[in-house]
Amino acid sequence: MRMSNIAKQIAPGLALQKVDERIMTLNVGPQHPGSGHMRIIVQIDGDKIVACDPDPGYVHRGEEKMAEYRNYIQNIPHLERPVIHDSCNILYPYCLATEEILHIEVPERAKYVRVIAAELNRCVYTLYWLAIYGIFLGHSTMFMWPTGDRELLIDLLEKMTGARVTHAYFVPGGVRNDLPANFEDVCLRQVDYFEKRIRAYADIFYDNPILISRTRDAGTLSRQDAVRLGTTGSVLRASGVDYDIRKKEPYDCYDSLDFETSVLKSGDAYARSKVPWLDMLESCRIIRDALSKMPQSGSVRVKLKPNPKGDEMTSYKRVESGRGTLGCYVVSDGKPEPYRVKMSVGSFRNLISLPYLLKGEKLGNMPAVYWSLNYWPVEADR
Amino acid sequence: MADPTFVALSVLTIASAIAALELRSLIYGAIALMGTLGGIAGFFLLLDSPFVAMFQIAVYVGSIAVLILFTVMLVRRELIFQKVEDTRRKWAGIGLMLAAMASLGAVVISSGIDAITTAEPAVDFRDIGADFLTTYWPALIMMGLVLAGAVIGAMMLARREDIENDQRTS
Amino acid sequence: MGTASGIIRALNSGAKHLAVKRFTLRYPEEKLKFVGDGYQFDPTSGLGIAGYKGRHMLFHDKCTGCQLCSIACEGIAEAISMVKVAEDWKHNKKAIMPQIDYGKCVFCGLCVDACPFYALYMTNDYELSSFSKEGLIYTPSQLSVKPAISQDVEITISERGATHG
Amino acid sequence: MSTIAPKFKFSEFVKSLIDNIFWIIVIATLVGLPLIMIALFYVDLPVIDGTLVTPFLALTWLSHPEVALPLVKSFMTSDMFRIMAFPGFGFAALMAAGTIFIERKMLAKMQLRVGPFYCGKIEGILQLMGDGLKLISKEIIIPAKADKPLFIAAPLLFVGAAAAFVALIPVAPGWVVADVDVGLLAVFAVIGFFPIITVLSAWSANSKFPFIGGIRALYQMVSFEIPLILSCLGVVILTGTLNLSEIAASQSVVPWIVFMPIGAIVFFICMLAELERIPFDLPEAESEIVAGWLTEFSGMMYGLVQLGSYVKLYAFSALFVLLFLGGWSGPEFWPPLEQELLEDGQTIGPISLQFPGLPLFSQEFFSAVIWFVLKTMGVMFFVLLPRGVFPRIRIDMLLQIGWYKLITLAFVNIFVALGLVYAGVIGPGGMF
Amino acid sequence: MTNELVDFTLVSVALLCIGIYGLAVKRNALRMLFAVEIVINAANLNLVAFARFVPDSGGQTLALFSIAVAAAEVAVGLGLIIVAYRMYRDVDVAKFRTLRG
Amino acid sequence: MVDVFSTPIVVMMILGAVGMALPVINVLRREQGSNTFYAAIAFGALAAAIAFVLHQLAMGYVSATDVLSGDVIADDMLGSFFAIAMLIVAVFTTISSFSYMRGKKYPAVYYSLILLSTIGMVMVAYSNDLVVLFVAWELMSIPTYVLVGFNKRDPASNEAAIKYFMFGALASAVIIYAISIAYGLTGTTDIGGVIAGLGAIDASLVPLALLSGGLFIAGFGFKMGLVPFHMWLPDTYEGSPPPVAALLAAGTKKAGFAAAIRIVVIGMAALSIDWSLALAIIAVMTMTVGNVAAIMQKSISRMLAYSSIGHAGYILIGLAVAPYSASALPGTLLHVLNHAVMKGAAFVAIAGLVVALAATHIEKLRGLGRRMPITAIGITVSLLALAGVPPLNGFWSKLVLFGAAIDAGQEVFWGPWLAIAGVLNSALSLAYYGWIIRKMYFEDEAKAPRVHEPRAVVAVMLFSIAFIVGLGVYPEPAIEFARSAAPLVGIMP
Amino acid sequence: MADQVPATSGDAPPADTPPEPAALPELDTGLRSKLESGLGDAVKVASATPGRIHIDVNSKDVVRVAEFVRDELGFDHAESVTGVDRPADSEIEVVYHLGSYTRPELGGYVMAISTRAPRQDNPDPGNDSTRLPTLREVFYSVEFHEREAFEMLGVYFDGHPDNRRLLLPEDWADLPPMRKDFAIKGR
Repeated sequence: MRMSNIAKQIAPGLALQKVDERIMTLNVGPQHPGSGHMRIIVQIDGDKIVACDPDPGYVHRGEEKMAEYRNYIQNIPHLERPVIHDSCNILYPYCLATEEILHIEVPERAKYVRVIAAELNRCVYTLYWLAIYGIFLGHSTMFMWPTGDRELLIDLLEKMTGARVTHAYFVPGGVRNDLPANFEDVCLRQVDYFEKRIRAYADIFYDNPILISRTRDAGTLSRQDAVRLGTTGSVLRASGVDYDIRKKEPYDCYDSLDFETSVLKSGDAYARSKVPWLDMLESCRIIRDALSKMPQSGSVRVKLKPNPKGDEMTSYKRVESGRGTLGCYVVSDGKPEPYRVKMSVGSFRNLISLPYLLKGEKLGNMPAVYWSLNYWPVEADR
Repeated sequence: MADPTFVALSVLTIASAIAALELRSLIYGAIALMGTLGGIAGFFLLLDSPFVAMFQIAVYVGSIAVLILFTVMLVRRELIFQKVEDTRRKWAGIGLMLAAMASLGAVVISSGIDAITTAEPAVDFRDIGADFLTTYWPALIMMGLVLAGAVIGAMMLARREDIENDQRTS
Repeated sequence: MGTASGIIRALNSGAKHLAVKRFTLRYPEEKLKFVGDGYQFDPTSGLGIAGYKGRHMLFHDKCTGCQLCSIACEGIAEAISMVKVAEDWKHNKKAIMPQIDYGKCVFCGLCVDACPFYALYMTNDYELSSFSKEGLIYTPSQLSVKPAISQDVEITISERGATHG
Repeated sequence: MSTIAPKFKFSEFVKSLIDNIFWIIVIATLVGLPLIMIALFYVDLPVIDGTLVTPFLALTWLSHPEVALPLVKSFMTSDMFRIMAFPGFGFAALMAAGTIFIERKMLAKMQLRVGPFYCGKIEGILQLMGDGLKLISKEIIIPAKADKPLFIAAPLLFVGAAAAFVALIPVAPGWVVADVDVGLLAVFAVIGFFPIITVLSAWSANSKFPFIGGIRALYQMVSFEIPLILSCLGVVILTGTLNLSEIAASQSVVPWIVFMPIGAIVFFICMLAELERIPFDLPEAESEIVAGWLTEFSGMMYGLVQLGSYVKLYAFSALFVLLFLGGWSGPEFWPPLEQELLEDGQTIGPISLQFPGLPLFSQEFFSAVIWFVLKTMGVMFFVLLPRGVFPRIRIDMLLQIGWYKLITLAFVNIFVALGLVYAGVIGPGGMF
Repeated sequence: MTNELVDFTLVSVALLCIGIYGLAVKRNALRMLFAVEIVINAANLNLVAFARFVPDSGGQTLALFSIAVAAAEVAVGLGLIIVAYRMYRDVDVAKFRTLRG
Repeated sequence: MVDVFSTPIVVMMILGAVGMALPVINVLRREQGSNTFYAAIAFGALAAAIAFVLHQLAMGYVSATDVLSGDVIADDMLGSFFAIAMLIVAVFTTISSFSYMRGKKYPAVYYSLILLSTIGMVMVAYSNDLVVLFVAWELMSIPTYVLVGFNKRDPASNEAAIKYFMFGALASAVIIYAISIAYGLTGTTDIGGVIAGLGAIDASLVPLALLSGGLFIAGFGFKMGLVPFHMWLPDTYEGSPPPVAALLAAGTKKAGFAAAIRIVVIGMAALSIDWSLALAIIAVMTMTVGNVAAIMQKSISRMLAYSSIGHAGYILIGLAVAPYSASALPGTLLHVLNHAVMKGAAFVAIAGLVVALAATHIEKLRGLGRRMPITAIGITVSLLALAGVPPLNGFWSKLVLFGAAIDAGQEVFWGPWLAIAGVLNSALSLAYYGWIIRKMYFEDEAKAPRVHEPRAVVAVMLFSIAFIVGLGVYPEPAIEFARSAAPLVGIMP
Repeated sequence: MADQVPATSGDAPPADTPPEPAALPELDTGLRSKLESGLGDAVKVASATPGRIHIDVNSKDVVRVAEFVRDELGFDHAESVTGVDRPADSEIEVVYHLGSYTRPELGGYVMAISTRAPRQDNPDPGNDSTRLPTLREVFYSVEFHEREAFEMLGVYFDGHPDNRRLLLPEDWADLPPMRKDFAIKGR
C-alpha cells in the first residue's frame, strides 16, 4: 500500500499568515449558527473554500482525566456526558471493558435490555442529528419533525431508565433496573409508529430533488480515502465499506439478532446523510427482534463487590454507536479507580476528513458537508 | 418661469452631479450619481415621457448603478475613501468649467431657443415602439449586437483565470 | 421529469401534514405521566425499580446518617451534604441527614443505589426551579415531604398521528 | 430578582405608566385644547356647502350621519387616504401582517407543532403585535465601523421601495394610488431599487457575513430580474398595454394563466427568488452566513426590513394575480342593494330604519376587493408553502436555474404568446 | 406646460460642463466613468426635451438607444477597470504608467 | 423602410450572424483553443461580405451617392467605398491574427468582436440617419475597447484600453450631445432632413448650430485623431495588440472620416458658414504635430501611430477644401483607401514582428532585411507609400489631395499654403521612414539568424505590396471609383 | 475516600478468581506467529486475547513495525492513540490501536502497538527528550490523535507536520494535563 496523496494535498495546518487580499477568512466559529460547539476557520476565495482548519476544543472538559479519580461505578454519570443523546452507547464500551477487567459475566436478559436501550438511544441521537442537518440545509420542517418524533423514543427510554436523556442506565454487570411492567407492548406500538414516521421523511427530505441536487457530489469521499483517513460509522459505510462492529465483533446479544448493515456506495454528502436513516430503520427491526427473543424473566444485573478492584490489565472494547465505532481503552492497575480511560470516539476520527472534504467546495456546501460527517463536537472534545 | 418642481429637480440633479464627482467616498459618489440619474428621470416625467423615464430608472438604477456599486465595493476599502488630485489642476478645471458654462449658457440663452414652444400633446410611447420596429429596425438589430458584444467582452474581461474550475485535483 | 414529480410529491407530503395532529406538549397546562412513583432501589436484590428519577424523598424514620449517599455523590456531583437535624432518632445518633443541592444534582440516582436502608427514594417531581440558589437546596425536612404532583398526559397514537392528549 | 434591574416591580411599573398617562391627559386638556382653539381662531377655515366650517360645526357634523358620511366618502377618495390607507401602504401592511400570522400558523401546522399560541388568547393572533413591541423597545445597535448614514437609511429605503411598489398595484377598478400608463415598466423600475439597497446596507455594515449575503442577494435579484421581465412580456403582447389596470381588466373572461402556464410558473419561481423566500433564501442562509445581509440589523431596523419584505411579498403576489389570475374579476357575491332600501330605509313593524349614505362603496367594489384579496391570499399560500417543504439551494444551482432554464422557458412563453396573437386566437383583434 | 425648453437646455448644458470638468480633473477611473455618464445623461435630457417640444418620437427613440448603449459602455468600462484594478491594485489613472513615450 | 436585401443589411446579417455564432460555437464545443478554426470562419464571413459588396457594385445595384434619400440607411457608392476599405482592413486584421492569436485564450470572443466592430464601421459609412449613425458608431467602438484590452495580463494593453475607453466614451457622449442639438434645431434625425433644416434655420439659432457642428467635429475628431484630441492615440496604438492597432488605425479612424463626410462636410456646407478655414488650421496642426512627434519615437508602433495622426491631417485637407474643389473629396476617399491598406499592412507587419521577435523597439529592427525579408519588404513598401514616393499609390492620392488644395486657391487664399504644408510634411515624414528602412537594411546585425515569418503575415504583405504597387502603377480605376463615390458638395447656393 | 467506603450497593461476594484464558482462535495465533517470524525481537507480545493483541515495541522500531503491520498484516487505520503516563517507570507509553477495513476477516480484530518515550519531570513539550517518531506517514489517520497526545501528555512526534494544540486553549501554560502529576483541583 503506497502513501496516499492526501498527505501532500492538505497543507500542514492552515497558513493563516497574510494571504492574498481577495481571500477572506471566515470564522465559522463557536458563535456562528453553522458550526455547533466548535470553530471551523474557513478561507474562501469568492464562494469557494480554499482551505479549512477545524478547531475543536471549546467544550473540552477532561472526562478522561476525571475518570482517573473515581471508581468504576462513579465514572458512569460522567462518561455519558459527552453525548447525552447517546448516553447508553457511550457507556457501553466502558461497561464492556470494565466487565472484562472485573471478570463479570452479564446475565442473558440484561444483554437484551442493553441492546434495546442502545438501539433506542441510537435513534434518539440520529434524529437529533438529522434535525440539525435539516436546519443546516435550510429545511425547517426537517428540524421540527425529528425533534418531535424523538419524543416517542425519549418517552420509551424514560420509562426504562427514569431519565429522559442522561440515563446512567448501564453499569458493569448489567443494567440498573428491570423493565417496567407492560413495557413490551408500549415499546412495540411506539416503535411501529416511529417507523411509519421516519418512512415519511423520504418524500419530503430524502427524495426531495432539491436536496438531492444540493448534496449529491458534495464532499465526495472515495472508498480508498475513507479507509485511509480512518473514518468510521456512517461516513465509512456511505463510502461503500461494509464495516459495522455489531456484525464484525458482535457484543452482547447482537449475534443472535437479525439485521443488516446499511451501506451506500457514492460517498457524497447525500449518502452520508442517508445511511443513518437506513440505520434507524434497521434499529426498529433490531428492537422488535430483541423484544421477541428476550428472556421473559431473569436477573438483569450481577451484584458487585462494593468498590470493586480490577486486575492489573488493559482492555479495549468497541461498540457501534450512532457516530461510528466507539472504543474504550481502560488500563487498570489493581486499584478501584481505573488507571487510564481513553475513549476513541467516532466524531474525533471523522473530523480528520473535514479539511480534505471541504477543500474546493462551495461555501454553500460547507454546512451540508460538515454536518454530514455525523460530528458531535462535545464528543470529539470529551 | 419654471415651476417649483422643476427648480427642485434641477437643484437635485446638478447638486448630485457635483457631489458624484466631489464627494470623498466613492460609494457616496455612486449614490449621488444615482441621484443625478433619478433627477434626469424626473425631468423626463416632467417632459411627459414616462416610458423613457421608467426605462431610465430601470436601466440606469437597476443595472448601471448596481454595476458601478459592485465594482466600487470590489475595490479596497481605503481606496474608496482616497482622493488624489492636483489642486492647481482642479481650480483650473473649475475655472474652465465655469467659463464654459457661462459661454454655453450665453449661447443657449441668446440663441432664441426659448421661442420654441409647442401646444401639441406629447408623443405616445406606442409610437416609439412602432418606430423601433419600422423605421429603425436596422438600428435595433445593431443595438442587439452592441449589447451582445458588450456582454461577451465584459464577461471575457471580468473572468478570472486564476481560478481553476474543477473542484478537487485528486 | 423526475425533478418535477419529486417536487410535487414533496409539496403533497407537506400539504398532507396540515391535517396530521399536532405533537406539541403544552407544558404548563399538560404534564406528562410517568411510570410508577419514582426510582427506587432494592438493596437485597441489587436491582432498581423502574421509575422517574426526579426530586428525592427522604424517610426520616429510616435514615441512619451513615453518609453512604453523600460519599456516593462525592465523585459525581457533590450535591449531598450531611446536616444536623433537630430530631431525635434512635437509629440516628449523630442526627445528620442528607441535604441535597439541586443546583448540582445530576439525577443519576446512585445515592439511591447506595442507601442500604430504603431511606432515599426518587419521586416524579421535576419542577424544581427557583429564583435563587438557596431555593434549590432542599433540607432534610423539605425532602421528607412527598410532592403533590398531577401528571395526566400520555402519548396516544391514532390514525391521524401521535399526540399528547 | 433580576440582576439587571434589582428594584424592578411590575406593579410599580404599571403605576408609573398610569401616572404618566393621567398627567398627559390633564395637561393636554387644560393647556392643549385652549391652545388649539386659539390657533383655530386665526386659521382660515374652509367653506363647505356654503357654510363656514368652525371647529364646533365640524364636531356637530360628525354626529350627523347624513353630513358626515359624504364627508367620509370624500375623504376616502382623497389622495392621502389612497396612499396611506386603502390601496396603499396601510392595506399592504395589514395584508403583510396577516401573511406573517398565516405563515407562522401554517408552518407550525405542517411541522406538527402549535406555533404562536398565547399572545392574544385566540391562537396567538396578537403575536405579531407583541413582536413589534419587542422590536421597538429593543436597542438599536450600530456596528462601530459601520457607515452610519447608509446603515440607518437602508431599512427605511427598503420599506420606501416596497411602498412604492405597492402604490402601483390596483386593487379594484379605479382603486390604485398611481395609475401609470407604463405601470409594468414602473414596477420593474421599482424592483431595480431593491438590489441596490441590499448591497448598500450590506456594504455599510462593514462586516463579512452581511457583505457575502449582500453580494449573494445582488446576484440573485439581478439574475432573476431578467426572466421575471421576460415572463411578463407574454401578457404584454396579448394585452397590448403596460397599464396594470387594463391588464387586469382584459382578463374578465379568461385569466391568462390558462394560455400561459409556463409564463406563470416562471414568474412564480422568479418571484420566490426576488423575495428571497425558501428555497431561494441564500442571502439569509443562517447556517452558512449567519443571517446574510440582515446580520447587523437590530431592533426596529430589523423590524422595518421584515415589514418591507412582507409588503414586497404582498405586492408580488398581487402582481401575479393581476398578470395571470385575472385580477379582481369574479362573480359578484351578492346582488346590488335595492334602490328603495337606500333611499327610504327599512321598515320593520313600527320602526323604520334609515341608512343614509349606506353604500360608502358599491357592491362591485366590495366584490372586486374580496376576489382580489382571496386570490392574493391563495398566491401567498403557495409562496409560503415551499418554506416547509424545500431545503435551501446553492448559489451556483440558483444562477444556473436563473440563466439557463428560466430564460429559456420565458422565451418559450413569449413564442407561445406570439403564436396566439398571430393565429388570431386572442390578443388585439382576437377572440377575447 | 409651464416649463420652457430653454430651462431644460440650461440644465443640460450645466451637466455637460460638470461632466467635462470631471473628465478633465479627476484621476480616478471610476469618477471618470461617472463623468461620462453625466455627459450622456445631459445629452439624453436634451434629446427628450427637444422631442417634447417638436414634438416627435425620434428624440425619445434616440434617448432610449443612448441609454441602452450607455449600459453596454459601462459594462465594458467596468470590466476594463476591474482588470486594471487586479493588476495595479489601484483605480488611479495616473498610476497606470506603463506607456510613457 | 430599408430594403432587406440592400448591401448594408446583407453585410450586417452575414457578419452579425457569424459574429454571434462564434461564441455560441465556443460554448457548445466546451474548449478554449482552436484559434485557426474561428479565424477561418471569420475570414470566410469577411470574404463573403467583400464579395457581396463588389457584386452589388458590379451589378450596378448601388445607387449614386445621395445623402438626401430620406431612408435611414443609404445603399450608395460612398458607403460601398468605405465598406470595401474597412472590410479589407478587417481581413488584414483577421489574417494577421492567425499568427498573433495562436495560443492565446478566448479566440472566439476575439474574432466575434472584430466582426461586430466591422459591422459598426460599415454601417457608419452607410448610415443616413443620426440614430443609426450613433448606434453604428457605438457598435464600432465598444468591441474595440475590449479588443484593445484583450491581453488581460499585459498592463500596457490594459492601460491603452482604459485611455481609449475614456476618450471613446467621452467622444460618443459629445456626439450624442451634438446630435441632440442638431435634432432640436431641425426636429428630425434624418441626415438629409438635418441638412435641409440647418439650411433654413433662424439666424438666432445659428450659434447653437455652430455649437452642434463643433461638437460633431470634436466627437469625430477623437476617433480620427485630430490634433487637440489625439492624446490617447499613441498610447493606445502602442499598447493594444498590433492587429487591433491595424483595425483602429486603418478602420475605425476611417469610419470617423466617413461620418465626418456625411455630416460635417455636407451639413456645414448647407449651413453656408466659413468653417473650412478652421478645418484647414486643424489639418495643418494635425499633420505637423503628428510628423514632428513621430521623429522622436523609439517604438515603431508609436511612430506609426504618430504617422497616422499626420495622415489624418492630409485627409483633412480634402475635407477642408471640399467646397472649393471638385477633386477634394475624391482625393480624400482615395487617400482613405490607400491609407487603410498601407497602414494596415504596416501594423500587420508589426504584428508579425511581435510574434516573431516579441519587440517593437526600433533598435530591434536592425538587420530585419535579412532576418525577415518579406516582412521587411512589406514594411519598406508601405512606408514609402505612406511617404508618398512616386510610383506607389500614396503618391497619387496625395497628388490628388494637394492638387485639390492648389485648385482651391482660386477661391480661398490659403489653399496653396495647405498644399505646401502637406508637401513639407511629406518630406519630413520621409526622414523617419527612411531611418527605419536604413535600420532594416543598412545597419546589419552581425550574426542575425533568419527568423521564421508567420505565414499569415507574409500573405498580407504580398497582397499589400501588390495592391500598393499595382495602384501606384495603374491608379486610374481607383481614382475613378473615388470620383464616382464622392458626393457633390461644392455647389454652394 | 472512595476506596474506604463502597460506592456501589450490595454486599454480594465478588466474582472471584479470574476465568481461565480461553484458547485463542486460529486467526489470532496466525497473526501472532506472522508477527514474530516477520519482526523477530523487535516486538514483544504483552497480551493476547481473542480479537486483541497487544505488542510492545521499542521506539526505535515503531515505524518499521507499523509498516510491517500495515503492509503484511493488513491493518490500515488507527482507531485511537492513547498516551499513558507511567511515572513509576519514568516513561510515557503511547498505544496505537489499529484496525482493518480492507480485510473482512480482520474486521473484529484490534492490534495495539505500544511504545514508550522517556518522561521528564519538568516537561517542556516539544523541546525535551519526550519524543517519538510519528506514524502519520504510515497511518494518515493518526494525525489528530497524535496532536491530542502531544498536547495532553507532551509527547512530541518527530516528523508530524502539524504539531499544534488541538483541544487545549492556545495559551495553555500548565503541565500537559493527562500526566499523573497534573492534579485536578480539590483532589
